[in-house]
Amino acid sequence: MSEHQTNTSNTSLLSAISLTCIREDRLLFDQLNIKINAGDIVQVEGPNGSGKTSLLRILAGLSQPYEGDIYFKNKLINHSNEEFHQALLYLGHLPGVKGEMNAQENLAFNLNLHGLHCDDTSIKQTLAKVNLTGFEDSLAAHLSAGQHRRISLARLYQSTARIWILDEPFTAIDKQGVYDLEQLFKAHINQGGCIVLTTHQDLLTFEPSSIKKITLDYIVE
Amino acid sequence: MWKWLHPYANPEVSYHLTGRIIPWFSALTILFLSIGLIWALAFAPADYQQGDSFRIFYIHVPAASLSMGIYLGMAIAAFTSLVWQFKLADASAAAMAPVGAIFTAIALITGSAWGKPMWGTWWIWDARLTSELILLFLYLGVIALHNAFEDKALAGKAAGILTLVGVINLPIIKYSVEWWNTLHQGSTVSNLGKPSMSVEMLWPFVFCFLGFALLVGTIVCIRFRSEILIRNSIRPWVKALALEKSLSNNALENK
Amino acid sequence: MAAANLSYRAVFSLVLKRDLTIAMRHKDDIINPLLFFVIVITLFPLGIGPEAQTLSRIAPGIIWVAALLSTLLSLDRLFKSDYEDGSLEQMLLSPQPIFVLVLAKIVAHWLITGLPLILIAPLLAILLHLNEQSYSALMLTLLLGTPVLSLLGAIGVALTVGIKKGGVLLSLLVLPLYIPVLIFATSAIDTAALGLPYSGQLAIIAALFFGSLTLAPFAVSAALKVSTN
Amino acid sequence: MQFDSFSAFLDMGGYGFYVWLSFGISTALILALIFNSIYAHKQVIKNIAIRQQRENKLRELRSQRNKTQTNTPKEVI
Repeated sequence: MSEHQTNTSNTSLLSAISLTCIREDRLLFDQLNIKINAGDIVQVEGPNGSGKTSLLRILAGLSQPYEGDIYFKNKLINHSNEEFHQALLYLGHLPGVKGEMNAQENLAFNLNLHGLHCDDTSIKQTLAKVNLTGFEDSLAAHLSAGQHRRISLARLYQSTARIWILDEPFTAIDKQGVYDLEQLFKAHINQGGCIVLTTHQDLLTFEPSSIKKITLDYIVE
Repeated sequence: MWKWLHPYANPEVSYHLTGRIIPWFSALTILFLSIGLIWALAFAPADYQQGDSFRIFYIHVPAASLSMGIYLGMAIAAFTSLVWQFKLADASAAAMAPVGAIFTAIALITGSAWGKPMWGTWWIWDARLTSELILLFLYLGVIALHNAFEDKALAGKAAGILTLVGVINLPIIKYSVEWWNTLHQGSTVSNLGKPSMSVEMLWPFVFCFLGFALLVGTIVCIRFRSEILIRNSIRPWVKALALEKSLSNNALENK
Repeated sequence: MAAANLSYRAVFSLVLKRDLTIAMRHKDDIINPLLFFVIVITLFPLGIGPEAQTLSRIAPGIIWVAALLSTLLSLDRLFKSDYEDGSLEQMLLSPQPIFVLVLAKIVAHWLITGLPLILIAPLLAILLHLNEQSYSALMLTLLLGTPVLSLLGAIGVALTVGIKKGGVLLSLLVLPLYIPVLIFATSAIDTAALGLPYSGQLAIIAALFFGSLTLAPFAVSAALKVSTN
Repeated sequence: MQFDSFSAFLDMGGYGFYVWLSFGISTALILALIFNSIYAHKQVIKNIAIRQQRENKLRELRSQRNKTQTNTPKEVI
């Protein structure tokens, strides 16, 4: 891991100090320390119910840990909220796609909300990258869950955020889609971004040694 | 500014401190309440207008003012917890809600029982009774919100926001109810209480009031300790304490 | 293409436009609370009797209580579907100030449910034989009062949005907060029926409006952060 | 003493029913609250103890299964 820490050893992009999380009276992780630098790809592992999603939500600032703090560039995330949110892209289990709007409107709204302005053609091109050509005008209510998923993933292609936190990004994506996403991930970390993700399948095109792993297995009943 | 608070902000210290306070509080409660209630029931003079029914006053008024006071206390605790992330304040707010609700219910029931001989009916839309009723709804809302969340820390935050919204609204509601009451009832029905209190009535009232206040303190302390344990159940000291206590309980049961 | 900071106004109109688009494509949400409002009001003459005098005496109360209940019924849609499909957490994670997003959503809610209510209220007032002098008071109190209902209600929904079966709880939390609006609005209408000035009551409702307009968005933001936790 | 006899005390100048009703209900409610608080406190302690015992058992089982692995995932990267 040392090769990543050459010039960013002092200010890690995202770090967590002594994180403790309790869900339904169960200790999920205890005194966890995490340091994520630019260029890192971090995979959170653990059996179902071990707290992977909880950890990602805590890192994104959505959930409060029982104890511990999250730092973005060595500043508490609550204190640099806007800057942190500029630099963050979090995709959870839920796609955040409205059934009453079509694919194009959904993507455009999500991008606009993050301050990104795209014209129609670039939105259509982005949707094409996630295999949604021809579905731009269909209401999301008529699309499948996998297609919803891909609408939300399309944001990755336009994102200017440096920190990506992705909860199971590969579900409902075919082989070619997984390959494309992994290429996108590589480009992202090469540009000085970082990725934290959970996934059930292994990242195929990455060197296993280049992936940092966090294993959660405190007590699983 | 809050440095002096620091030792008390430790849950373990507060747990043991309140544990030591409770016997003193309960002893004082028993002392004050027995003096106050016996004085109020047997020795205080009857009101020249309301006769002996006036003795309900010695419960009704302390209960009513404590019910408001507890809500205020809850709001202060909620504010401290939301602004300074002071977890113990959260626990104390959670401990206060049921106590406040019970005292509001007591104020309502005694007010109604007092109103029956005075007005000839159990319920009248008297300004004070109506505000008590609404206060009861606010308390029940806070308690229901507390129970709706699995996670007690989240429950505390949600209930805290509701308490603060409620405390801003409470004066507005009280004022509007009083205004509404004068508008619709005029002076045909006199409000409860507020006679010119003589000294013979004042002293038993002071004892009753202090007794009830101490009672509230005692019960809140007991509940506060439970809330501390719930919120810190993964701490080693809580685990050790729970194992020790349950072992001694089991030993007692086996004898 | 770089990420630019949007002005408050741009964020506000973005979210407002989105919510109105969704509502226009899902018209049930607009029509159902309105139908509920009409049906509740028609039930009263059936329950109480058709005497014009009785009805005109209680008309302000009936209209306002029905308005409270139908607002309560429509509150759920304010955050529920956004919570369930994950768009709410995306909004909270966006770099835009949450209170602006929240305010836009509340304004959209009022435009969708409060405004139609005001438009249909005169018709229902005719059914209830409301005193002729009271119509302007009815309209003015509804105009100032229904936004307060949306603003205060939003706090309740934000607190209960993560709770399964939060509907009953919502009414327990929100209805007590509606009492001052109810009291002053109905009193204004009653006073108008007597031909007396009702500007005092109206001023108090306006104060409630501005008070809740400034405070409610912050309470809602805090509550949403708790609910999405 | 305001009352001549015990029965006069009970009668409360004709208001006996209302006075004793108020005092009775208040006492009952407060006693119920006190008992509930004490009972809840004991219950909390009991639940924590039960969970603790269960966790200890699980931990024992786990450490028997693979003695090489440690329990605390202190991941520092």
